[in-house]
Amino acid sequence: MSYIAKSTFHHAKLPVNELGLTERDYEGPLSSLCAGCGHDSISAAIVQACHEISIEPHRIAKLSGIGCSSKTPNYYLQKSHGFNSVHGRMPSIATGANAANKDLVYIGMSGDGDSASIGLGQFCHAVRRKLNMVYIIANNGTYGLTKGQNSAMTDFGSKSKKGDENPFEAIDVANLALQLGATFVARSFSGDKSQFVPLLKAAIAHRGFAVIDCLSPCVTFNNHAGSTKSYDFVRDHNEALNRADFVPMKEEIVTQYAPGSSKEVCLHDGSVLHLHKLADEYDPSDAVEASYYLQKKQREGKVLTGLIYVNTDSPDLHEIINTVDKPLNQLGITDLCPGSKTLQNINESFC
Amino acid sequence: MSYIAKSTFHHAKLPVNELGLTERDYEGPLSSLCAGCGHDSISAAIVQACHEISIEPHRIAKLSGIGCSSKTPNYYLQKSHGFNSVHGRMPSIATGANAANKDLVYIGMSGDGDSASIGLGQFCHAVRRKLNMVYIIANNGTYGLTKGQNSAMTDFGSKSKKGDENPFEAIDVANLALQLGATFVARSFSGDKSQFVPLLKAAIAHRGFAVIDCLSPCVTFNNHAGSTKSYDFVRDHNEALNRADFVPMKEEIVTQYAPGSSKEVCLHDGSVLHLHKLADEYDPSDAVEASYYLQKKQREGKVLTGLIYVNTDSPDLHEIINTVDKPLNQLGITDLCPGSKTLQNINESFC
Amino acid sequence: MRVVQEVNSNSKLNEFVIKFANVNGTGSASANHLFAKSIFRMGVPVSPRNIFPSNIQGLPTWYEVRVSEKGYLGRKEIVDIMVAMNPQSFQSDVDSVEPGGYLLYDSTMPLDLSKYREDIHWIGIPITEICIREFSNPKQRQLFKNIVYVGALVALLKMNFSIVKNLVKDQFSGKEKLITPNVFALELGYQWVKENVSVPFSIRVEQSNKLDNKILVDGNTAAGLGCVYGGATVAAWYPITPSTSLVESYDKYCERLRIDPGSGKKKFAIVQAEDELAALGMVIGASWNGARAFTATSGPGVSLMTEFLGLAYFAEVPVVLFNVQRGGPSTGMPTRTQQSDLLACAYASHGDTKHILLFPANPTECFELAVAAFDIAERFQTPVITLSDLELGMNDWTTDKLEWDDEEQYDRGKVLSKDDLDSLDNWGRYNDVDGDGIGYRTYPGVHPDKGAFLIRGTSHDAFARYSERGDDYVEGMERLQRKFATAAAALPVPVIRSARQQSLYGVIYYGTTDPAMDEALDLLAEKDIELDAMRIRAFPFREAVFAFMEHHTRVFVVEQNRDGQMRTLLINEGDINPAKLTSVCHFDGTPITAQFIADSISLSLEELIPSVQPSKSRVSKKGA
Amino acid sequence: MRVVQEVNSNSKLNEFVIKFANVNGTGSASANHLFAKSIFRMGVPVSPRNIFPSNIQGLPTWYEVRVSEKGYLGRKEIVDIMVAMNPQSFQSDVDSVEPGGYLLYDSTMPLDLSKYREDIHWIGIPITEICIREFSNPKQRQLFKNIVYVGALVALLKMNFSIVKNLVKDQFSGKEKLITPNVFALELGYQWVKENVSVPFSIRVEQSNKLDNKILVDGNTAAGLGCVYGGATVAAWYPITPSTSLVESYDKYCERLRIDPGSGKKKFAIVQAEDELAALGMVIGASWNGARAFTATSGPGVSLMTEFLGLAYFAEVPVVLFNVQRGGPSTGMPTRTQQSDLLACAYASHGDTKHILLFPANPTECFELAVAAFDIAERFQTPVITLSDLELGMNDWTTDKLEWDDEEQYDRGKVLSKDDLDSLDNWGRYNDVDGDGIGYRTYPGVHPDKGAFLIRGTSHDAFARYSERGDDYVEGMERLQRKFATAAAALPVPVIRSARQQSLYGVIYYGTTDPAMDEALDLLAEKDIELDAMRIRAFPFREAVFAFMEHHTRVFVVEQNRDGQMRTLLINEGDINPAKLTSVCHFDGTPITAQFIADSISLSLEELIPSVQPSKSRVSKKGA
Ligand SMILES: Cc1ncc(C[n+]2csc(CCOP(=O)(O)OP(=O)(O)O)c2C)c(N)n1
Ligand SMILES: Cc1ncc(C[n+]2csc(CCOP(=O)(O)OP(=O)(O)O)c2C)c(N)n1
Ligand code: SF4
Ligand code: SF4
Ligand SMILES: [Mg+2]
Ligand SMILES: [Mg+2]
Repeated sequence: MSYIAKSTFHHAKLPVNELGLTERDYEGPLSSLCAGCGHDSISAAIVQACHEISIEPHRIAKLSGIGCSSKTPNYYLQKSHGFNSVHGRMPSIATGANAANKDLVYIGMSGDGDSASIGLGQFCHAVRRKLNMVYIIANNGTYGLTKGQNSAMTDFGSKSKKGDENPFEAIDVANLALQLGATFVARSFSGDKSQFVPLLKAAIAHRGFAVIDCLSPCVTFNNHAGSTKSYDFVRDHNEALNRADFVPMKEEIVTQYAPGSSKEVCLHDGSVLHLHKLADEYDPSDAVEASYYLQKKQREGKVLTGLIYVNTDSPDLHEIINTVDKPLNQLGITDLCPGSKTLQNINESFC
Repeated sequence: MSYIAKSTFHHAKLPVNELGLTERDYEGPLSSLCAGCGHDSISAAIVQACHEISIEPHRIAKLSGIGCSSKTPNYYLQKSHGFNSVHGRMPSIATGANAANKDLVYIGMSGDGDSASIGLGQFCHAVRRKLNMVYIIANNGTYGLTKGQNSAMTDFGSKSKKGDENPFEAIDVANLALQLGATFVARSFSGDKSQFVPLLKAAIAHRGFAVIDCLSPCVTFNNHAGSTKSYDFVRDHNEALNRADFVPMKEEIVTQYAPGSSKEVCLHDGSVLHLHKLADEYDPSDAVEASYYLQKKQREGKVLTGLIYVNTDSPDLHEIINTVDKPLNQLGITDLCPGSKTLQNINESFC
Repeated sequence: MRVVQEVNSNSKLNEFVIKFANVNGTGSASANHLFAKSIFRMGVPVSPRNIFPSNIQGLPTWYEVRVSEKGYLGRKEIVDIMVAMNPQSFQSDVDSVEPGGYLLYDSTMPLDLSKYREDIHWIGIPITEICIREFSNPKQRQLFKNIVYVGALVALLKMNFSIVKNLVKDQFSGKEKLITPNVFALELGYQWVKENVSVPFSIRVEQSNKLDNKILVDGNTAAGLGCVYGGATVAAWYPITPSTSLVESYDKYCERLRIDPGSGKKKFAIVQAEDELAALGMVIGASWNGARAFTATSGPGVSLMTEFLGLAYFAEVPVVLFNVQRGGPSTGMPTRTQQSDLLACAYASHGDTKHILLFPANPTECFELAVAAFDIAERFQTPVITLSDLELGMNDWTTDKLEWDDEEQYDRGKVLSKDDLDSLDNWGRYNDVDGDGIGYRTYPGVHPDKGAFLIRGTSHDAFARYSERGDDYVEGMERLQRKFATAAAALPVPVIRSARQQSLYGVIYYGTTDPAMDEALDLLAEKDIELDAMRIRAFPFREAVFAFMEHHTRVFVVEQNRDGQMRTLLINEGDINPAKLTSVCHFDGTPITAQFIADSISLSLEELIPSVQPSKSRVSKKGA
Repeated sequence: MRVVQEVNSNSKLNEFVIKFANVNGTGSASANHLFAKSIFRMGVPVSPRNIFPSNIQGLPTWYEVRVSEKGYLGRKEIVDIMVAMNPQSFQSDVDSVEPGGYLLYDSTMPLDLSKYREDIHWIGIPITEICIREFSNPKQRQLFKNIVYVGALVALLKMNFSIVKNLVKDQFSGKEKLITPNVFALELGYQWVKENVSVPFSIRVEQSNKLDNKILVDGNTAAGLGCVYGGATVAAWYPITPSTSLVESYDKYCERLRIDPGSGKKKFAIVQAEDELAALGMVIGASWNGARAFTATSGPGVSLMTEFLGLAYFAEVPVVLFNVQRGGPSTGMPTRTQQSDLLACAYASHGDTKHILLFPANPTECFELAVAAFDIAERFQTPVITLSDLELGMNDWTTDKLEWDDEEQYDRGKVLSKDDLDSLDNWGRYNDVDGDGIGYRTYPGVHPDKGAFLIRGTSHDAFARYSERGDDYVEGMERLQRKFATAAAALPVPVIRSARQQSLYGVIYYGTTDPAMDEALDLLAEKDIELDAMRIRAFPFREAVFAFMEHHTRVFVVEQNRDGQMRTLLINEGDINPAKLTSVCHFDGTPITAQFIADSISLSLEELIPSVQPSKSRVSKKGA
């Protein structure tokens, strides 16, 4: 976080979108995340994507659970209502919200712990219900807010604070979502705006459950991989005192690479991420093939990024349960209450 | 259920196993499930399998959640301790139990609602931890005990009590378990003892998480598919009164078919199950290929049965967390308590 | 075959208890219901109770019908007539009949009556034999056994046969082909009695006129209907006995009354959640977003909802939750009744939390309080938990007709519209501008520039901004107390029944203790024990409740749990001296009886009047 | 640059409060801890408190150190010395210093002192400048700022420098290359003061000898160690502030003390569960299977555990649960302290449930009660919830050394061995053969033919068989009450501090109110208000607790929550007249202070003595 308050002054030259709004209209108050945290890049990408597609900010509802990632709705779209709920249970809040008003755009923000550990059940069931929402997992492979425990998405073999290697395999939520009927499945990297922003825009436009597993490095607690770098003063200090109370400022990690190519991204702690961007020719229309391809790449140690699967023909929850076109929260007593006459008939049926 | 009490008299001619025990030694008190319920066939198969592999009954621990299926531990292995826990949370009970004593054999019994609806999170995480247990899902595609609501494993399009078609797709727990690292994944049919019993025996022998998705027809509430039969008096009666209080006795559904072949099984309500038994040549050693094959068959409308995947090299939870060989519940105060001297040293470190 | 012994002389006209002992899954419940409803149609007050196992087929199940011209509809423990159709429970069913009572049984297989008690009347009817002779379909042979004994009872009790036959026609309308065999089966039983039973039967049902404004309905059906009338559009739930039928009722009536005629689409959304946590999460999400939403569950579900209830309390989101209580703790007795979730609901969740509770006592109140729950939840922006129980939710009650005033408008509470927001300058979601502890809400999407905020379970200031400052926190928590006090004064008033003469003694009760209490007060009055009675309908309590305790030297608190949970709420919230409040607790899973209450209170008064002593030690408890 | 104004004359020797205002994540916590521990090593009682945001980097954080030769270690709200290192909070930090107090700040950037208050001493030290000059690594430049001000304080307070330097060496032993730069940084601050500050500093720390049998440790570390000594082999948990470090402590000491030397394998299993429901499920599974198992969590976790707690109560499985409380409700104030989960824990779960609670008041008790919790849970076959809080769990306390008696044996409760079973004929799991409400358990696998049963949350008879019979149920529920009564008499006794002369007034308190209460009683005694004090350590309450209330005309119940939850438990479980019990509630998330208690009690006594009135209306509340 930076100590300098953001200027609220609208610079005349800031580009405006179709609605005449600048990016400022999509921003939020200052972030209180660590300097360089990948989650802040996600916030920025959301601001950019929403601005670019010219959606009215108040037509968006932001939802989250608990975690560093789940704090971010506070840092973007301040004209949108938001719900920072409880740990791992955002999907149910989103389901109810969406049931009440099908006309808003729902953007859920979660963490790997929030979604894949405590929230796995709710996540899977929201996917299965084909809830019309964008579900972003800000995946740093750790519990940021509680200081660095492994989550169910922490990579096998990655080192914990204590120095142990994670002996459990990571859940691949993208593949899971594919199995469970998500109709838009993508993976990206928070530092790769050129890929992430277009995916976000597509996800918002998509009707159905759109999940984006967004790799988003925790610069403070992530992985603690056996560093390839030599002496790390900070780690030594924190380890010696058995408390990680020194968190130096870090730079955001950015990367860019071409579709079809692979790229190694080195994280602050020295660990390396092998990204592989789906080629333009890749056909994301077959869920079974997509899942197969994903798993094969994973065996090679590569993390596929890009739009893995999309299906635009599938109905969403409202179509499935066949609700009226008007949002339910706009129905009044005349729509809803059958009145005294009908009640008299019902009384008859109880006689 | 039958009203005639089981004879406890050991017939001299009952075959004995290596331990000199007859099947009677593996049975339990009378079942109170509906006559013809598939779950009773599962109980019988467990009795047979445990008898045949000559395991001492008291070395087994039976665990379950809540549901008709979860009641069954009461109806087999009465010399084994059992834990009939709460709805959907048996996997965590099993994890703790196993952590405490690695030397018992843990057989978990659950339902499709218990595992795939309320219990999905716990199920997935137990799989991921490679808990050494046999996990049977008595899959009737409905909530039997609460009278016929859809579960997350109810087939798409199957009819509910009310007559609506289920608009949601079923979760395939076998495929899910594959994704999450189960090391033994099988599917079978409660009425096909010739397949199910050997699978059970193999699952018990397996070290690691062995899941068997066992199709087990609910003769009372299952599916209510648009019956191909003509007039069904019972259904008419129950529907007219809007309460299903008439449950006529039914026969257990049994089937047998050769590996590599397909078979259609007609259920009591007229719905049809398309089973396909894995051929003997099928190679269950590659998880990615297995998952791919499973999904492709599913697209064809076929339910694969047999041993879908097995991996005998993977460590189980105890190996992963590296506990001592002796079960933890057998360690005494001298093993566990570091004593006053050590405490004095520790006190020093706080000075 | 027929075995009738010496006849009991004092005839019981419209005043008796009949109990059916059956096997679960044999279709008896619908036959027994047919019997009960026929009596209702004859204008005689009736209260049927289905006592069923947590099982689908094959275990013992009972159906008790209390018939009471006087209108005493609480459970009564004696049995005047037993229809003993279940070999498994036969002996104990025989044992439970009152001396001089009647026992009907299937005499197809000969029974050696010399082995059984002689002080009751035995009526053997060859039911199986009749069915085998008359029906060929084996399922019909099985099912119509129940209808045959109903026919027999119609004859024995001299009921109006055409009323019974018409009821069959009504019930099977739409499935006409079922009518003929059912009526035929009724006739078989009826005729058999007419032809074979000549001995007089001292119990009779006669047409009456006690039910002018009454209906026969169960509490869950009425509550589900209340949700329709109350304007609920989102229902999220997870099946659990005994609450399931509440949502099923909502579903059924919505399907009938809430389909858009043009499109055929639904003006409601029902989501069967994956569990109770998710169900409540959905309700919170929907309520936050401006829909009226509810869920229904029972004890285990409430326990699972605990975390979310705290969120709704602290973030101030309306929640309507129906807890149809069953026997606890844990999975407990899933098909038995209790009032044992008061503490779990009143103080649900960690931290300092308190929730509004409503206590309906009959199906009519289930309807009314369901409607009210939405108004209350939205007005006070907080969870409202309606505590019904299995006895009320799943049994048919003779109860007042449901009423609706077409002038009624929903009270959506303090919600700001776009225009409101335009005219406001310094709106803060949790600002207590009116001093009643209630802030003004906004719905998502209401205004392009104003009124948006991030709702949260973390501590916040009056402007909904995250705050770790102690003073912001204390301000909010004290405002919540204020809001609770505001609510107390606005909740349903208690119902008072005063003694005929002034009394030092009072009795407080709630929910399904109601019918038993009416009778108990009369029983006590017969012994010249006069008590003022107050039925509580809501928590937090109104001043009237405290005044009632103030005005009596001793107050009995009658409830259906072990620990006297209402008494705990009374002393804790009202700072009442516990010495004044004597618990009368019945908690074995069966509905409380008038006799139990009357005995407990009179015993206690006998013992205590000389020296009034504190008595947390319960005056009596009960195992049936 | 140095700005020191008029010197305050009354020197404060070993008796003051110093507060550090820092930015989260800058490494200040370890530097501040170094300072506090140095004072401890000088033999002076000290109580440091870390006041941190729910955030990792960049937000304001404070560290308060109370130094008290007299041993008053509760929080005191005044600040004698402020080390103001955070520009964000600078103004309010300046404001909070006592008149005549000291303010240290970084004078690298010139500060216009004319804009600030003149009644305190300003000591500017060019900390950033020094670090930039002396270090080249930018991280070191940042981190050593903290060490520099510690060095400066050592000089100002005339502390024993070699003790501080040795402490650095101890702390970095194993990372020797860190020692030199740290000591160097200390010297930089020390020397700067020596060279630049000539004005006398009225506050001093002098070597003392008050800490003979004392250690400086936090409650979570001690509790985790208690689990090791208590023989826990299975820990299942889910991370949550402020309980995380309890399991980390268990882990750390197990890794050190519980590795099998031959194989290198572990004599313990720690499972990080997917959530708190699963964590408690694992504990239940492990306990059922004969291991000592525990979990640790905070409020939100307890709420999620509610269903499973009911199962453990009803099926009678031992559970050891540590609830390190934080500010509720909901996510609330995750990094603040409160005692507000008493009701949520005592009556957790639906149905009639009650749980045993323990209330440690210092780290030594955290250790002792952790050990005891396993014995109690196994003896009474039920959940035992230890209620600590953030103040105790995460802060270092000056506390008695931990002690262990090597003769100690674990009390595993009533468990039948194979031989026991062989000699028994009619064993029933829930048979109350001893009349104390406690049945005999068996572990799975114990015997080939006997002792097996199906444990369940459904109702059961004395032989653990499923039963829906009311009498079986009532028998079991009454036995559970009996068991609870047996437990009450066996739990840790309350700690009594009697007034110097007989008093009509009493005060009841528990947990981390302890140090503030000691001081408060002295403050009141100075005003000639004498109270008998009782610190409660367990629920259900022992007779002594009720006797204490009996013997006083008015009893204050001091606690750190809004609703007076302990008071509720006292009146409910003891049938105490609420009029007697006055709540003194502090609940803004900061630890309660002696001044607050003393003021509240004396105010209340002044008001109330003339006419003793019931007073649920709290005497005072507090927003900091
Ligand atoms: C019920 C509950 N349990 C535990 C916590 C503590 N907690 C807060 S955030 C968090 C993990 C967050 O991890 P993740 O979702 O990956 O978010 P990140 O901070 O890494 O972005 C935990 C365990 C909580 N708030 N609530
Ligand atoms: C927390 C909780 N919620 C709901 C229930 C009610 N309930 C009991 S069994 C069951 C569903 C069982 O379905 P399944 O697991 O498929 O078992 P089956 O009866 O079909 O074998 C439900 C919802 C419960 N016991 N506990
Ligand atoms: S701890 Fe990690 S995830 Fe949290 S704000 Fe800091 S860098 Fe981001
Ligand atoms: S209801 Fe269905 S699942 Fe349950 S016992 Fe009957 S047949 Fe089996
Ligand atoms: Mg994370
Ligand atoms: Mg099922």
